[in-house]
Amino acid sequence: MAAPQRRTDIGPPHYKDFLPPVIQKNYGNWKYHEILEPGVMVHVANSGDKIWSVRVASPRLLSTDTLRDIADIAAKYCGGYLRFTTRNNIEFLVSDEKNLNPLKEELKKKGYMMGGIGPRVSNIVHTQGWIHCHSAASDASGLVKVLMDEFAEYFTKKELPNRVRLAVACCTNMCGAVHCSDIAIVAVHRKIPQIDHEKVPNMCEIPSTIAACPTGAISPDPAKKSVKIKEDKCMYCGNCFTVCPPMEIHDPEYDGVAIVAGGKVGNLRTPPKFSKLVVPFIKNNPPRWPEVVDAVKKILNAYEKGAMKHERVGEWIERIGWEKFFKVTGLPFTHQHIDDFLIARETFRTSAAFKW
Amino acid sequence: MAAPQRRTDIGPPHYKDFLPPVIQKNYGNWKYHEILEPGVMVHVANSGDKIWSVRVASPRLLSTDTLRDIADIAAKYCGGYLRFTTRNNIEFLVSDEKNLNPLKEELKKKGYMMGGIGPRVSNIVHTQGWIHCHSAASDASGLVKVLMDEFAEYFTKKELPNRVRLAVACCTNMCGAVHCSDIAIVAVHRKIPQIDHEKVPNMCEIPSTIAACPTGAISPDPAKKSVKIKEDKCMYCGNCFTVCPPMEIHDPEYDGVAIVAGGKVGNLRTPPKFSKLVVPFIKNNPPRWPEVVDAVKKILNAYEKGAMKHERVGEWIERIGWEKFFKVTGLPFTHQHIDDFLIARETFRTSAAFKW
Amino acid sequence: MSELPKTPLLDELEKGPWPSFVTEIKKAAKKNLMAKDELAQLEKSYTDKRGYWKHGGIVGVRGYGAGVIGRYSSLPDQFPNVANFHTVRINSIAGFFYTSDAIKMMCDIWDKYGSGLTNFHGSTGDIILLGTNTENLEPLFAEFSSRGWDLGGSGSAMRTPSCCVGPARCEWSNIDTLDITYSITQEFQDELHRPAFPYKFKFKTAGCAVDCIASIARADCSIIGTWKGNIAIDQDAVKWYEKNGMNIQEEIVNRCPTKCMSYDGKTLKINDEDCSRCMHCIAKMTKALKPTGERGATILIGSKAPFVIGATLSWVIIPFMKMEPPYTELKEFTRKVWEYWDEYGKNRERIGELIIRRGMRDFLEYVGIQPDPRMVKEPRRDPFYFWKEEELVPNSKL
Amino acid sequence: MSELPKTPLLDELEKGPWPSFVTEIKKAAKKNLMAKDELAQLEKSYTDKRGYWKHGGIVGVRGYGAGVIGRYSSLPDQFPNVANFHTVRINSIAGFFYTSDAIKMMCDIWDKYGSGLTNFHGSTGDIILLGTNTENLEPLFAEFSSRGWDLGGSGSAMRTPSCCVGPARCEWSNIDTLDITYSITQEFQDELHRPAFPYKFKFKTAGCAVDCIASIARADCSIIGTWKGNIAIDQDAVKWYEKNGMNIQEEIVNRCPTKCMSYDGKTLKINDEDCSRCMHCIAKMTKALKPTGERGATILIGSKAPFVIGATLSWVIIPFMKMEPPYTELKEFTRKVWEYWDEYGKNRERIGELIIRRGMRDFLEYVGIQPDPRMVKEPRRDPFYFWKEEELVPNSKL
Ligand code: SRM
Ligand code: SRM
Ligand code: SRM
Ligand code: SRM
Ligand code: SF4
Ligand code: SF4
Ligand code: SF4
Ligand code: SF4
Ligand code: SF4
Ligand code: SF4
Ligand code: SF4
Ligand code: SF4
Repeated sequence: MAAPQRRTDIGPPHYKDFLPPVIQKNYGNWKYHEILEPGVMVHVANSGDKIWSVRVASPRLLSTDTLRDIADIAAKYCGGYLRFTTRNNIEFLVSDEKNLNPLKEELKKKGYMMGGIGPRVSNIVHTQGWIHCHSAASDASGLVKVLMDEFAEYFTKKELPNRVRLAVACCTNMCGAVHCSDIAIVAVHRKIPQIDHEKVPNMCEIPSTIAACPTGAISPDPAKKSVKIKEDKCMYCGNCFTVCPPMEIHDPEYDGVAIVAGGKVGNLRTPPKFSKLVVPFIKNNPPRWPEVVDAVKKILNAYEKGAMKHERVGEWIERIGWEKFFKVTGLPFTHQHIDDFLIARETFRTSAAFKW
Repeated sequence: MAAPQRRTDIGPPHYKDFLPPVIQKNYGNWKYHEILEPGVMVHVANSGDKIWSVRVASPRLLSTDTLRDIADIAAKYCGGYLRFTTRNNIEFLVSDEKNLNPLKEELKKKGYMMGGIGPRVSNIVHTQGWIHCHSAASDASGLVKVLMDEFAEYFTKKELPNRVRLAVACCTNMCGAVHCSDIAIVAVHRKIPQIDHEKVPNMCEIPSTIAACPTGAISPDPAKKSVKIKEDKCMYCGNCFTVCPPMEIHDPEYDGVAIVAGGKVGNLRTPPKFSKLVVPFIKNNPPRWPEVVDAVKKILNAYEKGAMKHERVGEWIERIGWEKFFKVTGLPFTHQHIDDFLIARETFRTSAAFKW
Repeated sequence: MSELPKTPLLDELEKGPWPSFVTEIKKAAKKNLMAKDELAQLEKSYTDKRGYWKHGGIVGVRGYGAGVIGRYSSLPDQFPNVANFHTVRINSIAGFFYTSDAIKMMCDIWDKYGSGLTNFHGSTGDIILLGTNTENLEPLFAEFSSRGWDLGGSGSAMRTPSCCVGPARCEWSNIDTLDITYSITQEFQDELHRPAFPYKFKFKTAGCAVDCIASIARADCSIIGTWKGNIAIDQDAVKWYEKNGMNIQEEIVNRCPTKCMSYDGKTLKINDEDCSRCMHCIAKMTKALKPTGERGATILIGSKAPFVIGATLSWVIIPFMKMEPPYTELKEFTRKVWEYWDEYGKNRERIGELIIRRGMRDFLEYVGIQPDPRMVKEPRRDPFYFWKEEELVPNSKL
Repeated sequence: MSELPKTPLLDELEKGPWPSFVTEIKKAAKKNLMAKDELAQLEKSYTDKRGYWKHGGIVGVRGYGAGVIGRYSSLPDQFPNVANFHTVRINSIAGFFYTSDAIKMMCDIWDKYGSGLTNFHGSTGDIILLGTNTENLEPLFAEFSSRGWDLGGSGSAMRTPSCCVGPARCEWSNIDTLDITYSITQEFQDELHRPAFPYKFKFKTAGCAVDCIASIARADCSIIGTWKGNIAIDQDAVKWYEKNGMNIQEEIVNRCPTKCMSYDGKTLKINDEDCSRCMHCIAKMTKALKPTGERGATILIGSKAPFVIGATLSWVIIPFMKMEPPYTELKEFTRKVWEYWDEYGKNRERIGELIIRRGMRDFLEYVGIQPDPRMVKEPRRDPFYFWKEEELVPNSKL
């Protein structure tokens, strides 16, 4: 069978062809929205037209079976229109109110989980992990699964002071952009790369390997036509491995995850914030990483208990102070928490005011 | 005449020998104070005892004539007790209330200026300048004089939203610690040092000269046994001149002052803050630097008008935002205001929220 | 098709309420050998606590340098069907809107040429077709492209731009996020498909400062909608929120970062001159408050993951840019930025890192933008700065 | 004595209300040739817009390496009396208290051996005797030391410690600032007089977080008094402030940084657990509020002027240290810090710069202090940190 005629540089199809008619009509003319249920909201246009969005949890990793199933559901109740959210949830776009309840019924029956709208825990932004990436120090999908199992009620029902955005990245490349999340997991190594001096000369470009090291720990090893690492400068980031695979950094005995917290991206109230390190290391304990779930739970519970309405995790922490954060969560504060990288001094407490 | 017997390592006299009896008695047992006038306050002890402090402006640079005069006044009204403040004002310490008014009378008669207590402009912390320092890019005492002439009423009478701490440093060594003042002047150069290659080999240690350069602009010039400067990296800080005098940096045509603002050291309400650059350069225009006075006045007036009670200059600016600060003061914003040194990126506006 | 491998560890991840990725892999594995080996290798990873993938060499489709991530199992003997197992990035639809037909069409092709596994979507916003063999790449691409779909970005190229739902279904969008995304994607097809930059370059567009696409955290160029006028207040709607349990003073007025709001129990007031357009009050009282006046976008540059100098957030370069098709100003600005990067960027140096290295002045002058206090949180502290010859007119004030 | 030189420019600085330094110089110049040449050279500086001083070689008194700043006129032919014109730093009294007799005694000596010009005080806190010739240094020192006064610091030495007025005349002092200052000055006489450090080292002590000595901005070691208990409230006094025009809610409660205060028009309440001891409320309502409980100091390290890495503020190293004579803990800590600096510090590297260069962990472990969240504004952002062998017990949680 001859392949069809390939075309290049055509770009994606035009978005207009995928918008439900009610959206095409009221494009840019919405008036307000209301959250009807944790998984259902309605947007009302200036014209009075309405569109209902029914949000459903997705593991992001979808088989074609499941994709076909949701396509069928959308065909049945949504005129064939659906979308995915920026956090990988599925949204069924209902133009006709009478389809709303039947849709919900069918979703319930089929075991789809509705929720995630409003001040709740939504889906976890995450990455490839052991499923596909060479660089992973932990698995992403597994961590997402066990965390969302634990926090499912915060997706389907319970409200929190504000949205809590979770993220998981399976290495410090941080494809999951965990650096600005309310609570996030980033997988880390803790051992110096093992250099395969046989392979380095063929597989690696020495100057970019040296340039890849954030701490300048790598220098040429001219004799071996390879590189060497100054041990006490290496903090196991693995960036050398990214550009030079024979610098093997994985070590199952030492790999695991760190937890960061307090980041956000929106500009509401306070400017976007970086996440900060709260737990420097927890060993990989698959399949269900109970220690990780436990630590995240501690943070989420303390936030739920202590935050004022509309306060994001980072805003809450800034109000109570980091000393109080470590106190109320019971997480230990260690040397690893104190910055020693490029902007370290900006993080030092240059003030004599603090809490006990 | 033989010199008296010298002694070494005896340290300063014991402070107890200089404390008025009422202080000795109530040491560490003060209850409260009240500001009676801009230049007079009373401290009340738990015992009920009182001490009145009468504060008088000082140019800091004092002749022995003047010192003798204030010593005489203190002897007359204060049992011989007086002190200097950490901002170089003179404080007459009155233990007996009946001496208070006579002291004030005499001070007035002799032309001493009382004031500086409470939410006002106090004396300007400053440095040696052309009077004694080899490094000065401007004069300090002169700048202090013209500024305090302008703001005298804020010392003797008028209140402001809070204290306004002014400082002057005559070079970027910043002996005046202008880096944490409400408004401060720092003298700067704007020309690359002229190297006297004859003298460098004898007078300078090459490695420390190279290490002195914050931007790494200096490298050895082995041929001349001297150093050379990479022109486009030099930002005229003069630190090389400090360690190596034959790297002459003074240039009367190009030297002048910068103005910084928004710093503070106390922990009240908000943590201590660095001052930030508000005017990158004003030429030296002695004897009265009218452009400098004018710029400082703009800032002080805008603060007086815009700040809430108890707000320091930096707190006011942080509340209204820097874009508004430049708007209300009318000061121009230039390339020099944007950091490009070590922590530059921490100063970039990583947020989409700002004012017009 | 043969039976599924034993996966006792992964089976644990089919328990619990959240939809299970393991179940998804198993569904595919039932009819697809690649998916089956993926499942088996993953179980081994769970057992050994480590990944078994190797870095790809360059694989791709003819004429393109981007869009495929090469990947090889490091245990090809045990898992021969994933010995090579590349992901294909399909450029998604702006706003992530789809139709049932389009989804099914993709499934049909993917079942034929790949593992049957996907990600909707990858973090950048591509449709990720999760794993296929080298020989399937060309036919797969032919199938997609003949139906009007193209590959997304990878490598040192422009990456697939993405955006929030914006005007399609949000009352706050100040700009047409979908149209901007579509327009730049089409404009820069060459830059997307043929890596020629020092490193990757990402665009993300949000309709307002709520930033539902996290553009400020993970886009070399973040385009965030904003407005220049006042906030219109519907006092009756304010009352409605109060009646429905909102504490206006506490939840709205006290949380306003610029303290420019007041409420006396009757009338909500905003001192618009002091509003920084943070979106808090509007987001929490959508029926009562509406931005008015001129619309446009703030252009920010530079966010990225932590390598090499630590993570960065994008920062303001152009406080306000009008955003009307064909977005000529944005496109010209983009080309100028790339030109600068091309001129000075080192290999694997993102645009933000470059600007930090060379300084804002250098960059601003190159792209022809005046300094503005909105570019900084605060001016510099130290008095260490440069002057240009022309600024050094002797004896002149500045 | 001859007539004063013509100083038309400086004369402009005798106008205006603020006391004039020019008048002071003229007073001295009337009877002192050094002061006269100082005046004349200064007029030339005002005319030419530049200084005319040269860096000193090492000058000093026998057995000391510190206390004198060598200075030479670069126009010795024009101004022979200031051809060499060194300042002498006399160690001031803790708290800057003096008696009329002491002042007069100093004036008598200084008129005899110097210019008759002084600074009360220099920025570090020394009494500055502003200019004398090399040959006068020894007799001058003999006069002072025989009367119980000693030199202050200069060069790469400990510098004259200074402090706020503290318990001598302030109701808020949590520590005996004067006694601490006196005690460390005496303890470290050798370090003060004989430069043996990599660079200068300054101590400043403030009785509370108001920091009236600006210790946090300009001391390598800042000692700031604090307390651990609650704030006692005198509700009648609160009323008194209200009656006298204070808006308690606006001026006190709303400005509390931790939002731990409340006022219902009758009773002021503080949730002490959340108070950060910023001192605002106490300072503004001194009659009503008083710290109670344990007293001590926070020890901060590292502030300095901008060279080489930009200005720094001191940061918390020991959140709380008891402060009782003879201040053994403080002195032992200080020696340990110096030992570390001696071991690792480069020439002209301040202690703060050293700690920034080598990292807090290295320093804390050396001086034997546990990490504490009060040392940081916030924990690090990036996941780039080191582990020690002993922390890497495989398969253990942390
Ligand atoms: C559907 C989605 C956009 C899309 O193009 O897909 C979306 C849609 C809406 N967002 Fe969002 N946000 C979406 C991702 C985000 C993100 C991005 C992210 O999480 O990576 C953020 C930034 C989070 C951050 O700051 O770290 C985000 C922060 C918000 C906020 C701000 C919350 C705050 O106060 O900090 C609002 C405003 C509010 O609800 O008060 C908001 C409000 C909304 C509104 C109400 C806007 C509207 O009028 O339509 C939309 C429905 C609300 C909802 O989900 O509760 N949306 N929203 C995204 C849904 C993701 C999901 O599946 O959960
Ligand atoms: C005398 C002096 C201490 C000394 O040992 O010499 C002193 C004495 C007092 N200070 Fe101070 N401060 C003195 C320098 C400082 C400094 C240091 C400096 O300026 O370099 C500061 C830090 C400034 C900063 O934050 O940048 C300082 C910030 C304060 C404040 C905090 C103001 C604020 O709200 O930010 C107070 C509290 C208040 O008055 O509300 C205060 C309060 C006081 C009180 C009321 C304390 C007391 O109960 O006795 C004292 C008299 C007040 C006055 O002058 O209004 N004092 N005060 C210093 C007088 C300097 C002068 O001549 O003007
Ligand atoms: C697939 C995806 C993760 C996911 O599961 O969603 C991904 C996967 C990879 N990323 Fe990423 N990145 C993905 C989004 C991101 C993001 C988020 C974003 O784009 O919004 C980031 C952070 C933002 C940024 O750009 O900095 C990100 C930061 C990185 C980095 C660090 C770049 C840096 O400048 O520090 C690397 C390392 C590199 O480029 O060599 C990287 C490299 C990689 C590589 C290509 C690993 C490698 O060196 O070969 C991963 C391939 C995995 C695989 O086997 O398929 N990936 N990567 C995301 C792309 C899907 C898509 O196209 O939609
Ligand atoms: C006299 C005094 C200024 C004044 O008029 O008050 C002063 C004067 C000088 N300082 Fe200073 N510094 C004085 C307090 C300060 C302070 C403030 C303080 O101590 O509280 C600072 C800022 C805080 C700090 O220590 O960083 C200060 C930071 C410097 C620096 C920069 C040090 C650095 O690490 O960046 C230098 C440069 C150097 O050490 O080579 C310096 C160097 C100098 C020299 C010795 C210039 C030199 O290189 O020869 C000046 C001698 C002037 C002269 O001719 O007498 N001076 N110097 C102050 C000392 C008087 C006293 O002992 O009481
Ligand atoms: S975060 Fe690291 S391991 Fe995970 S997908 Fe990205 S590059 Fe791969
Ligand atoms: S792991 Fe990171 S720190 Fe260590 S050598 Fe490699 S790049 Fe450098
Ligand atoms: S600031 Fe500079 S010029 Fe002024 S006294 Fe200090 S070192 Fe000398
Ligand atoms: S003036 Fe400053 S920047 Fe220029 S060469 Fe000297 S030390 Fe370096
Ligand atoms: S970023 Fe703004 S415009 Fe876009 S979806 Fe979110 S709230 Fe709406
Ligand atoms: S948008 Fe933000 S700054 Fe503006 S009024 Fe609303 S809350 Fe205040
Ligand atoms: S620092 Fe505190 S104790 Fe010392 S004088 Fe100032 S207010 Fe009083
Ligand atoms: S000392 Fe500061 S933090 Fe504590 S109650 Fe008073 S104002 Fe609030």
